[in-house]
Amino acid sequence: MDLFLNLAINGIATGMLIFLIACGLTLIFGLMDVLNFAHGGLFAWGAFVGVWAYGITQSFILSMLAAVIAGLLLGLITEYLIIKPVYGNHIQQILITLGFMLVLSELIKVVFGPNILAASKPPYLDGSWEFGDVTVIKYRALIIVVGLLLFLVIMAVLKFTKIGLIVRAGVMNKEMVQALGINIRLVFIGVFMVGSALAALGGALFAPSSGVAYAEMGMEFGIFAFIVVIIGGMGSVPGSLVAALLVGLSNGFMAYYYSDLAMAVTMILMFIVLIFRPEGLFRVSGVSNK
Amino acid sequence: NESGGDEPSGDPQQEETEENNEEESEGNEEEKEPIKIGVLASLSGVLEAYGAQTQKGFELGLDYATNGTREFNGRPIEVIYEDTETNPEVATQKALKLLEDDQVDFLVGSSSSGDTLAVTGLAEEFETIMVVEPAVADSITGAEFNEYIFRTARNSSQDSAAAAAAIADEGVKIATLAPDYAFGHDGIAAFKPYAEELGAEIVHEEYAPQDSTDFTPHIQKIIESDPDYLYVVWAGANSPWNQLKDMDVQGKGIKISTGAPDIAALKTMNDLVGMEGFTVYYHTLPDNEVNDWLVEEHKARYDGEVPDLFTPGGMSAAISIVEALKQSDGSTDANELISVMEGMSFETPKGTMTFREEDHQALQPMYAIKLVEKDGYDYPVPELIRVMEPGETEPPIKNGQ
Amino acid sequence: MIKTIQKSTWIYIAVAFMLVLLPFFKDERWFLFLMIQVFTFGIFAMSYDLLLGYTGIVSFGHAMFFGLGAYSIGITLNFLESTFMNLFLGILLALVLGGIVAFFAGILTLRLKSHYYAMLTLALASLFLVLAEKWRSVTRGSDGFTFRIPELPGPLQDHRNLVVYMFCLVSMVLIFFGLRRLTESPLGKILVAIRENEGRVESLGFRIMPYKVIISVVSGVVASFAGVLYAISIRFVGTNVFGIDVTLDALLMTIIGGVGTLVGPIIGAGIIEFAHHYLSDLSDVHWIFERWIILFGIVYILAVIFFPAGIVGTLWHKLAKRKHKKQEMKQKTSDKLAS
Amino acid sequence: MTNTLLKLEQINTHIEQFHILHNVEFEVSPGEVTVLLGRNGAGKTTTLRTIMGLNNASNGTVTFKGEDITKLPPYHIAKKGIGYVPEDQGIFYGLTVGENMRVGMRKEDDATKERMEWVLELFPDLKKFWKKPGGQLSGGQKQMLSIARSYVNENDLLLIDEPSKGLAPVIVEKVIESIEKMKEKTTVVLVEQNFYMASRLGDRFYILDDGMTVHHGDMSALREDEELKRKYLGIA
Amino acid sequence: MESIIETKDLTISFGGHIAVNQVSVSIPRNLFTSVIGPNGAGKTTFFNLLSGQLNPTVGKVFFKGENITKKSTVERTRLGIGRSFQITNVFPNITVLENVRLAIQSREKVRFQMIRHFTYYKKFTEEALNILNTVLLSKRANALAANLSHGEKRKLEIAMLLALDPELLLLDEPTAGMSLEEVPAILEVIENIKKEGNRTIILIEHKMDMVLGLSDQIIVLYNGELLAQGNPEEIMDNETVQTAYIGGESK
Ligand SMILES: Nc1ncnc2c1ncn2[C@@H]1O[C@H](COP(=O)(O)OP(=O)(O)OP(=O)(O)O)[C@@H](O)[C@H]1O
Ligand SMILES: Nc1ncnc2c1ncn2[C@@H]1O[C@H](COP(=O)(O)OP(=O)(O)OP(=O)(O)O)[C@@H](O)[C@H]1O
Ligand SMILES: [Mg+2]
Ligand SMILES: [Mg+2]
Repeated sequence: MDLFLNLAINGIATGMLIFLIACGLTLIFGLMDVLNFAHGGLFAWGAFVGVWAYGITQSFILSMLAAVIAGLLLGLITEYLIIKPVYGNHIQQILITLGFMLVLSELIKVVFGPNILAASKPPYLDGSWEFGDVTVIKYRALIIVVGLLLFLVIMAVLKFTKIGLIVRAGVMNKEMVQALGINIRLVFIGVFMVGSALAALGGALFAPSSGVAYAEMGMEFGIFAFIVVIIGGMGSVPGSLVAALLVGLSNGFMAYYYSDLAMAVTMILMFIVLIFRPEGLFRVSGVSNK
Repeated sequence: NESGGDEPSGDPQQEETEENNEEESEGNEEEKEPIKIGVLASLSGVLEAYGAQTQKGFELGLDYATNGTREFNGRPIEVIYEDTETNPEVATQKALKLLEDDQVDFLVGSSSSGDTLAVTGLAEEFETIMVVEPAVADSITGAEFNEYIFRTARNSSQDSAAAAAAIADEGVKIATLAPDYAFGHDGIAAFKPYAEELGAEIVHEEYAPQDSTDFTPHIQKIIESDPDYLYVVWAGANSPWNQLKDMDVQGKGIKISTGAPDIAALKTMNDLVGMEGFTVYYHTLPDNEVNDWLVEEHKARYDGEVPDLFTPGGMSAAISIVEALKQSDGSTDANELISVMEGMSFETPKGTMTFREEDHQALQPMYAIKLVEKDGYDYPVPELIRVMEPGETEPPIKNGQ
Repeated sequence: MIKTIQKSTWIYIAVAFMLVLLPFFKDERWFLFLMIQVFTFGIFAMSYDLLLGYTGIVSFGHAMFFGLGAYSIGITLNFLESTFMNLFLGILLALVLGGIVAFFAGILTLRLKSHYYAMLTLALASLFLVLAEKWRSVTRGSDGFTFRIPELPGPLQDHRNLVVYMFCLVSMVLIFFGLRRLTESPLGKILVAIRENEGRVESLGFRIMPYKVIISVVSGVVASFAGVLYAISIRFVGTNVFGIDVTLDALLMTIIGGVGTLVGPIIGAGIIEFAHHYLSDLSDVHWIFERWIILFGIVYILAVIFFPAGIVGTLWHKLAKRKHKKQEMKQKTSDKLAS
Repeated sequence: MTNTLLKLEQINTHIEQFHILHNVEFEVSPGEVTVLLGRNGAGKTTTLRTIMGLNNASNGTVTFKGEDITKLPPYHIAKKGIGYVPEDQGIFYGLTVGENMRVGMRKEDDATKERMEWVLELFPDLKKFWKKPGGQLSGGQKQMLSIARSYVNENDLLLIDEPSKGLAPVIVEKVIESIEKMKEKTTVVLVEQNFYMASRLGDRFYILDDGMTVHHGDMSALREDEELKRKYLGIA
Repeated sequence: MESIIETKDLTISFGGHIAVNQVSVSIPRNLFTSVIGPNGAGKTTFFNLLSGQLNPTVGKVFFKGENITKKSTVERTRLGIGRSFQITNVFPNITVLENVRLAIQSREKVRFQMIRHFTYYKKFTEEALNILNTVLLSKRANALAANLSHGEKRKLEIAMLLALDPELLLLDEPTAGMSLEEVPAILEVIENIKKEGNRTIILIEHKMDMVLGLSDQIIVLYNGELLAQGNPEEIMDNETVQTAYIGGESK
């Protein structure tokens, strides 16, 4: 039972960590239908900025803030220079965002040097609590809390404002939304910035958990985030949460009980989900207008 | 070169130069034909940092071995660096360019085992000596061995032997953790016989995906196997150290042991202070003149930075090449070089290395160390416990298998 | 219509002929090797274009066929003697395996739409990667292994590289013409219709499944063959052949060259390989280019901005525009004459 | 002059390389219904889209309430009080009927609510299927939704592209009545192939052919003029 | 009279909402039948059930006496049921000509030919041009279908149906959005098919003058149910039809 609890708690924490990476992508990929391969780059930038800011300020909160601001700025730049010309065209999106991903990752090395950076966390988040045989790592507990909070905030914003509606409508028929008097550009920029900031925040929270930030983490986890969004069903925030938790838990349990397959768990999970539910766990009706 | 004076082998070199001048009189009229060395390294991508270390080390090594003249017997030594991008296809292409276009006399490289393996066949085809540095896969001097291949880098087996020597003892229970790919499996497979020979018992082997976000289930299993030591083989940025700390493995009476990595990675190991293990190199460990020169010169040239994990490897490769040339009287004919290089010993920052005759693997000292906290360092510093002599970590001969 | 087709065919044949002559003018081996890479990746990217450009299927796991081909030939020649018999055996094995896997992958396209299918293929390719990683007794894991290719008879052995070059070139040209004919056949037209509007194809009385399976198999077999050529050219196989990078390369080459054009992917392969080669050499020129990958990334970005439909696609577009203008002018003058 | 709400002068529109509109001219007086007629492909839809800013005029000016709106972005034009019912209905397929209506609302005040009630009375089907995704509606229901969505805003000008298409005769009647009712407040430009509807509503008409305005005048004149009808509309 | 298509208790519900409710009709061969009814009455859905786009929850469809309820769209098309769509449904990024040629290709059963060049089939192209001519679209033959105006797309829709040359034509509001000037041409095409006498046409239309002018028989759907079936006079006399569908005075 203790073992089960241990695995479950850690699995959930991993899931939340994954959700933090994926939720920005859910917004951008799911709502705006933009295949943003540079998302991972934003994530990596968040990690580096976070580590750097923590080194300077020694304040965890400020480091997160710095990452969010960096994410917002990068999001603005990305949208403006990279995404704007290619809305609605997946093929061009793939090419241009992959190019930008290369630029982003390489720029990290220019700015922060080619070496990996050690990421530390403040002393009060170090270590773990022990409840009998159950070990709860403090930082992981924090991640669970932050993940849940973010989830609730995003859901509330989507539910109680028209933003979610407008974005979805804008993707389905951009012209019509404009003809209804909505400046869809502004909305898209805003959502893109928020999505990027979430990615950066994810990176900043992620680095202290694994202890390092490195330029290639972007590509590695970018793909991971795509997988989670797909398993959850494009555009569904709860879907992403559930998918992330599922991925986290299955990774944890498989690693323990059948570690030979640990490498393949996520892919197998995606495989199974897609075979039985071809549109992901949570289907959002008609993201595209076909 | 100002530090050339401390270099003992300065004089004989001079003599040889003169001798050669007489023999090859026709080459004297014009510029002497240069000796060309092609260095393959990952200068971009994941292994970029390693590639840079090799490159710096090689530069320094050449200067050291030629007294800063970069000449041998009056022939200039020319080095061409090529980036393999850690991609076998690119490595092949660059190697071809070096071998055919630039007609290099020696190949050196590279940072990844895959790149290296893709190239070793070409070295054979072009009958060119290739000094492997710092790729570790056993198969390079094992199953995939060909006689043009010499390796100044240590191989996985040597790592493992060193690791075993550092911790294994009668009755010691050891659990292992390694990344779930060839490097990890090879490392553990090599480690086991050494450890068992020393009387230790392997109680658990755990493999985790290289890019795992969550090591806790793996650590959980290790804790349950209740070992005295946890031996970790790891490489790459994403690492389990943080979570080993979070799960308080050391607090549960399990001592962690691993090979100390380069300084950037050491910075992520702050939680492992007190760990006993081994290392290939840390600049304070060896005690010899070559190393003193290396540390000093490295600091002077690179902003006060000290040489890192693979810097002496690069240097050793350069030294071994110059040494081979000396022994072959400047001949770059591969077959002649092979015959002089087999069994050749040479002085490196790590002390004396010897190319074993059978598989051309350089036998070399390794270091048993302990990580300690030290003022003025933002990482745990490897402190020497003892030097393991080359014979102690001698790997089995596996070529042709 | 027929006239233009013939014209373009002649152009292609002329270019192919020039490529045949090329090694007699520039015979450095690294250059030949680079050209061989262009040919192999050209073939690979064409096979990708068949899916993406002609049938509208996005795949993120195309590397699985490439890898299958590479491993098939590598393992065959490594474990068996290196003879021509076994070389053909290896190629046959590659084609058959590629076909079988593509058959099942093709069936899955029916259930899954766009991104979902793309990600499913990504999963499949990753599973192959894991297999290559784990089945170490055969594959040597991530380190990979080298193998020998059979010796050529007599004097040819000395010109082995030239032979490999010609073999790859001829393969590419034949595959190009073969695939072009396929895409311009009635079946090819149905594929395009499927890309455009799947539902409507059914109500015209065409079953979708056989077409998707056929094209998936053709594409898979061709990709697998590209993998064979790749392995032969470097005589080494490692797990990287199953990597996402390989798929992304094919994708990028196809897009840069022009989706749905078949020549585009070849040109794309040429551009990416050569840009890569020359850009990475820039770092020797000046330290500022040490981060040449940034430039490489910028090439992609500029490609999208200046050639939104790929190089070939955009050029064709421009040509069509010009034709239209001419026609309009003609019409205007004839209208004037009429009135 | 002061009595023009909307004015198009020398409008030329290109779509990609195709020159679609050639020097289109027309004027709309407030409180009137102006009908655009012409055969398929004549450029009626393009004219409306150019007014909305969805296609850009390569030259010429569009003046609305005395202000040049030619170069303004569509959302800006819409905010000036122009509503648009596109010929393909412009339904957001994935959003429910209710959400479709909500996206279209420029304000959410009492007046809007009132209009909403009126609209739902007009098209009870929409109320019935309030939670149904727009994509699952029948063809006519989509048309109703598109019209209804434009009605909930207070518009000074309404551009309607073929509203009667796909609607049952009863509903056509309702739409006619609704437009008649709104007429005082809202000026309407109507593209309509249903001559019955066009002639009942229209005050003035313009005929487009091949991207050019070839004729215009009072609707009453057209109603009587069989010759004109035959020439431009192919009806007797 | 012999029926070409017949339904028995045809019913479909979309998550609780019954769109077509126990409709049993028999459509006589070679007669012209129209389906009318208010918006949302289930006309298009009824077509979808006949052509196989949808499968009924309950009920059966018979084509020439054969039970085709379980058959797919493809099979039904091959048996000879062709349809046009209410919301235009063409292949946008290929030319108008190729759109039509694809339909001919299907009819001629050239399905898996991957060796020959498509231009080898010259008569397909000729025939396609002919058909485009009859629907007044030949001028746009080389335009991309996506660039057509709405009305032009409707014509293309009809052209593709004609190219398929099915025994049973299901026309879903073929002239919606078509200009007054061009409707007669399309009507003529339809009338010609009718005159030839070996094709059966079922038409959904809201334009009553057209329905009355063409139909031999009219079916009225209302709320998914079959409200009435009969010849035009009978239907026009039906009071429910008058109030529920046609409304006030109408042309
Ligand atoms: N995206 C486009 N690209 C190229 N040509 C276009 C495009 N859209 C419309 N056209 C052409 O412009 C002309 C005018 O089209 P428009 O849609 O304005 O006609 P319309 O009068 O509304 O016709 P309809 O009554 O059929 O709706 C047509 O010939 C059409 O083919
Ligand atoms: N796929 C679907 N899912 C859910 N409901 C549907 C679906 N298709 C149609 N309906 C509903 O079924 C009813 C009948 O629709 P149908 O399209 O058959 O109407 P119709 O008689 O063709 O109307 P119109 O004259 O407006 O075209 C409508 O209320 C519609 O909302
Ligand atoms: Mg129109
Ligand atoms: Mg309908």
